[in-house]
Amino acid sequence: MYELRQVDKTFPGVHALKAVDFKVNRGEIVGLVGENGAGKSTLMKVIYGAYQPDGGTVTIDGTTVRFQNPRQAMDHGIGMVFQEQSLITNLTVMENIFLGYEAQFVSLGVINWKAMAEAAKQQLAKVKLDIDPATITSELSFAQRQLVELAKVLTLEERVDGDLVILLDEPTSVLAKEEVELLFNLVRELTKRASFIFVSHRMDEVLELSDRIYVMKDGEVVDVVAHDNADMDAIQHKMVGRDVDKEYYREQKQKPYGNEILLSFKSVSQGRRYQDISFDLHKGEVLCLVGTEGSGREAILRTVFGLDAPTAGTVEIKGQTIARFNARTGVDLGVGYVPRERKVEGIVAGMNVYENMTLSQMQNYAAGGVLRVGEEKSLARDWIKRLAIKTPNENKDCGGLSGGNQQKVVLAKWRSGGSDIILLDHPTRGLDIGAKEDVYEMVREMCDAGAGIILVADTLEEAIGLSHTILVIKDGEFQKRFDGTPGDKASPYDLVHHMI
Amino acid sequence: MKLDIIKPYLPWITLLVLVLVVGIANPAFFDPQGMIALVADIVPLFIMALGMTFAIYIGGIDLSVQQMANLVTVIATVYLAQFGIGVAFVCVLAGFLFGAASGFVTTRLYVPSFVSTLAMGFVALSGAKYLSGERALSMDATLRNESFGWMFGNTVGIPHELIIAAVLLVIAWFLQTRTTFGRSLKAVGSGELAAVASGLNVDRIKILAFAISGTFAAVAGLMFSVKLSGGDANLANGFLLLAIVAVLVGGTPLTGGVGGVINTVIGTLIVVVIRSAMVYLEIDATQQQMVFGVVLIAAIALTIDRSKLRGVVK
Amino acid sequence: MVDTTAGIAPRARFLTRERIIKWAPLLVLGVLVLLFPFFEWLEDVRAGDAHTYLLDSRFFSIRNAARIGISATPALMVAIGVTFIIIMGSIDLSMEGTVSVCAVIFAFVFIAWGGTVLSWAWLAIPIAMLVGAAMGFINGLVHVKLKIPSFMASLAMGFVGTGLALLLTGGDRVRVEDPIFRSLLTERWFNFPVMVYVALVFLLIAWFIQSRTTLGRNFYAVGGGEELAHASGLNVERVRLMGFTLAGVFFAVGALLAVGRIGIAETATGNNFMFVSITAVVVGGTALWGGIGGVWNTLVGVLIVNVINNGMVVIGLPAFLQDAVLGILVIIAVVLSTDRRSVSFVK
Amino acid sequence: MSFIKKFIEQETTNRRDLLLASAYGLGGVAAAGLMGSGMARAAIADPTIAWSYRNRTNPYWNEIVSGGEAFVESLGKSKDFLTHLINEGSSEKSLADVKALLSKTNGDLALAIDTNDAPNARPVVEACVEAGAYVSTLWNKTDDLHPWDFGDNYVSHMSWSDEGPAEQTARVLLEAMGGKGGVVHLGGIASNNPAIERLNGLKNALKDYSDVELLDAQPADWDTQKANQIMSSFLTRYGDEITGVHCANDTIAYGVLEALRAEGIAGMPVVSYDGNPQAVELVAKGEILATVFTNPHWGGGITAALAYHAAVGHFKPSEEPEAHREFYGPTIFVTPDDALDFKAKYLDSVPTYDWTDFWGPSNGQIQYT
Repeated sequence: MYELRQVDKTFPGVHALKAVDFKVNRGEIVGLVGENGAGKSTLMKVIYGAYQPDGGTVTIDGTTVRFQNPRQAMDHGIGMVFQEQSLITNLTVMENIFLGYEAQFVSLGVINWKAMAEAAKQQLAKVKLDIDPATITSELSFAQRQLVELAKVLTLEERVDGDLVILLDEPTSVLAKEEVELLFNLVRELTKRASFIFVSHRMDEVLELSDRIYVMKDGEVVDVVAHDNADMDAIQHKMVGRDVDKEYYREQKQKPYGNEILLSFKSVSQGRRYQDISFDLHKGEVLCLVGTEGSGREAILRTVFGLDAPTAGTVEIKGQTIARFNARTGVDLGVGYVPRERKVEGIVAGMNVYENMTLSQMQNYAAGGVLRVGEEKSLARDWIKRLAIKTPNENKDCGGLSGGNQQKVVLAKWRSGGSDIILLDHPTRGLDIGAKEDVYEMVREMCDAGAGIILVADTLEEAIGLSHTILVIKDGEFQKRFDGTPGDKASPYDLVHHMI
Repeated sequence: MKLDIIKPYLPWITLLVLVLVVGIANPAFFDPQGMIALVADIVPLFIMALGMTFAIYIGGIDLSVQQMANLVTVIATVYLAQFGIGVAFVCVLAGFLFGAASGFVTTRLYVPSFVSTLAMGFVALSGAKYLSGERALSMDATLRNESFGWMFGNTVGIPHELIIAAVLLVIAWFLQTRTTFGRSLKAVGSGELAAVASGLNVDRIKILAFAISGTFAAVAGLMFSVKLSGGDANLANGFLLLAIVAVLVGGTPLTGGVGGVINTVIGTLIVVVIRSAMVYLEIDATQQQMVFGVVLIAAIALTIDRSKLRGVVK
Repeated sequence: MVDTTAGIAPRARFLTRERIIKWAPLLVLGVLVLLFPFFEWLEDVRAGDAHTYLLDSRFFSIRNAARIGISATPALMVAIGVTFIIIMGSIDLSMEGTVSVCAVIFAFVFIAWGGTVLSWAWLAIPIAMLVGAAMGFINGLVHVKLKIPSFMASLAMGFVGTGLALLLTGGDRVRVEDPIFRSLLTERWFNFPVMVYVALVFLLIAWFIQSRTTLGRNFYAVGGGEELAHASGLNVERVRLMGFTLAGVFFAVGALLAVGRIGIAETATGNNFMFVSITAVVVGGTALWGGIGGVWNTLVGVLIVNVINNGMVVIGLPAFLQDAVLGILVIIAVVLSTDRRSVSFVK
Repeated sequence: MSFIKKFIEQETTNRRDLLLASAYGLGGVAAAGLMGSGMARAAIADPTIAWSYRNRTNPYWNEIVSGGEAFVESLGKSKDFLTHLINEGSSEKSLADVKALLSKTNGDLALAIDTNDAPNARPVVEACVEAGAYVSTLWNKTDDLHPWDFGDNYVSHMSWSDEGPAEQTARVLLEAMGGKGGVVHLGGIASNNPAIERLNGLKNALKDYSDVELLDAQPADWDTQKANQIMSSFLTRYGDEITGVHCANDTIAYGVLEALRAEGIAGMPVVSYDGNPQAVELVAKGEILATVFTNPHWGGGITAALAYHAAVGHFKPSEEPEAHREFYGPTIFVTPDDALDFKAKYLDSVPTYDWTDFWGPSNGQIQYT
């Protein structure tokens, strides 16, 4: 029904899509996987009309089409459900749903809000979401927003006569497990009306949902696997070009941690975000905070880094009680923060590699405020080598690096500055398998070097695999502590039980 | 690809083209003495633009510079007799403190710099009016020459104004490119959140950027006051928009993190060339402002590097 | 301030933090309106005169309200125009030029075609609005098509506008004496001159555009997330162009009222509108980064600025202090109406 | 003595010597040696004639310009021959434009200028003297700056003593008020000299009218719209106490009249200054009781004429008495009685002036207090 033949797309310096053949049948759910930079997002943009291909043809039911912009694609029944935060938060839910298509509710230039609310209710019913369509979007939870996003795309049902193709780009990244199930059930139901293209880094979900899976690597489709023949290892092998071994989380490298306490939380509370949290972080320990979104895990990280002062309790870093909470104090005491929003908080796009690496420790490379750029550069060259950062040189703009390499720059920033309390907030989010492995490797190395790590992991498996200690937090309150040694660790089931 | 190579030089090319156009139309423009004099005259404006660059470089703007300069012309004139050359210190300190206050209002009270600096400018204006008794004041010629006569001499044909400008430029350039402070400014301008997450004291950096802007505005006001040998609450009027234009035409966009003081040099030169072109090309008096606007649009269209504006053009 | 979503039932809790911040500009206005009479009271009591607070206030009177209304209306129109632009997250600094051009062309056409509203000269009014629209459209084209940030594009277009007005008049002023046109100022209904009602009508039109038309809502969409709006199939360039055009029309209305107020059209008609209107918009609680606020905010903002200006003279504040007091009050008003929790940083 | 101080002193002396040298016409040699271009000379064959003024949005400056153009035409040239420099209220631009023009013309320049702000006069004059051009100034200069200190090149300065005429209009106003009640004054930009003098004029007149109170005086910055707003605020503050309005110029008066009209107040005595055509019409109608005509057309023409004739060597300024170097311009008092006559004589058909009668209509040497 929807087909791409020999589609090519080139950007200055990059051949992003190389003669890609891609096909979606009626009512089918097609998975699309590949490492970062494999060409998935370019392919998606071609499909929903944001990019125009340089070569090849796009056909719908045998007719050749060419979209100049997303709107033309929508008119042909192709819609896109974006990753989180792609709704406009200052608009109401119904305005978001019908953005760009308000005309149907307009008579004599006037918008009929009642009619729009009515229609929006119907759309929300499709995704089983019972909220007031006049709610301002910023008041919704992430999961609700994801559903609104889907409801918005489903307006194509009414608008377009023919078949629908709906792209789902990482739709589960912000969802809790049960929300994911809900979404999947919905998608399966909707295949009566639409075909789906499902893009995700979570291989298990792709395997679970998809009828067929396209595997991309280096701008090419390297394999198409049917659901029944799908095998995770085989697909990952195709994607990465090698096996992902059983030592994924480097458990064999996990060593017992020492006795020396780096950080100590004593009955710390911070407003309504979390209450009465106590723990010790030792040298060489990986301590993982587990909980749902908004359970307070990130807030604890922010307190450790000094961004938010606690309202009660004491925080000690290396035996020193913290009186003044600001990022500078934290950094000076050896705390390093690897934020989740890598592109916004992790690196400074527009600054080059060495400038980013020394950003937190410029005083070490300056005399009287004057920078010693030569030393900075040699430091950067050293760490580029140590972490195998893929960049032509240390003068390259960090914004132009791939996600994995950006993450390495962030880690190098803290490690090279001698930070030994490293806060990792979703350090592997959005990274491909190869880059994830590199991060895991670094976690182990840092532990060996005597650093302590507080981790908020992307998945439960990751949390379990990496950590010595797991603290489960729910609604800002401590629930349960798990200690694990390699071979004897908690199961995801154990954790979920306490999380929800 | 080829365009990418010349992109960084577009402001220079624009300047060159403008100079050639004016010069070919009227070769008298190429007289080196005339050119030096032309450039020397714009020095106070340049210094103000230089300071403004810091505010724009972090993604803000400083609309108080003109009133700051007004205030300083009054301070310099009123206190010259009392402090002699020491009045320079008073002026610079006033500029620094006022700028810091603008920065404080912006960062700590969350008032956008467009409004906070405008409002602080009004405060400075009131100060100037109060201090001057709403009169135009003039400096005692002898005192002026004793304390500040050196500002406007000549050494081997080079006006001292240019030397002062060059020194300040080198200082600003050094601050921007070679110091931890300059690096911090760049980080704040390009990615404020990342700067916070790297443990930088972003508020202090921003306050300092506005303080520098105020300081340079004060220096500009002082020079202008000495040049005109007097001061009043309106003396520096007309500086503000030109200073903004100079910074932006040079290729430092309002989004921050891109460009810098060297761009401001080019921008100021572009402005001075366009302006003197009115005289050299004998543009009719009633058409001058319109021509200025149109040429400005063309110059900006040429000089801004859109790939560095990151994201949408607002 | 304004119910941007039109027709939605208020939520259960009344005094939420957000709500207080939302209404802060009105609160500031209220405080100012009560503050200036206090100074009058103080002055009289000190002089030993009898003075009942508010009742004996000259500031707090219908006649003064009409005066504030007269001084506020042209600025209100200009500020409403720029409000749309600021909601989109852009800025428009071309108003001084556009106002001058519209005023001058209006006066020329008006006088050439009869000089009274009762002749074909009335066509000068729609023509002036068309000129405003055209100026705004060109401004938008320069911004959108040449991809020049609106700050720069509109600043330069402002120079062009003022220059054009100068070219047209050669520096002369044109008097518009028609008593019917001037009845904007001279005719009063319920104590207020007609121009105040005209402004009110345009305010309602602006509110209608903002809350009931696709274009108005699209301004909020662009301001809330331009890239997302584009990906949703919105023609963002078109919305921007329309926005600048619409702003131009409101600048033209401002120009007409400014001419109606003093009966003179000249290059200087547009002077001082830039900083006053943008300050008013921000003081009213519309955020410079876009997406928040609206025309009612702007009404309150314009009133705040005009009340301050009027009040300072009425209580006899020394002239040299007036600028500083205005500046400080503006800062206070903006501080009060900013939700510090919702903004991570401000530049 | 420190090195720096010595250096500074040397430089200042050099600079003074240079100025002095060129001022006495000797500088040509010295300056040529230093600057590499031919400077001050006894006469310039065909100088560029330029007028530098604030803006074209004010009728006053348009009148000035028309005078300048009339003078140029009297030389048998097209009026386009006059070069215009507009400073837009910026002293910085004023000075920069003059220097650009000096450089362009290589000093072959006869410049008439209002320097926008008094302090700006000195650098402008110094630049002209240095380049050998001839300059005549109007209105703004500081009291310590005198043409005779610069030899021939600083030809003349013309100004108006506004205190007397302003006092005269004030007396008309106070009489119309019946010698009692309250008066408000709306002034120009506070630091401008004319603004100060015109307010002083009012204050002088008030000394003889003890029953009249000066209720308030606020600067309206020569701006119609600002005057309009201030006047309506005055009406709120003082209400019926205001029985007369003294305006610093005509543009302010327009704003005041409209503010009064908005309130339906008719017959309030108002006086103004400058004698613009529109104001004169209002005087004829009795809406303004008096204004003072400073004949900007003549002022604009004669200032350019002085600079030009000195430049071409028709007269040698340094041989003229001081009263011919610094003098007051003419003032003509306009009241409703003579407004129509005045209008016919000066405005409806602009008189043809003899542009070589430099000092005929002038009003005596400028006095400093």
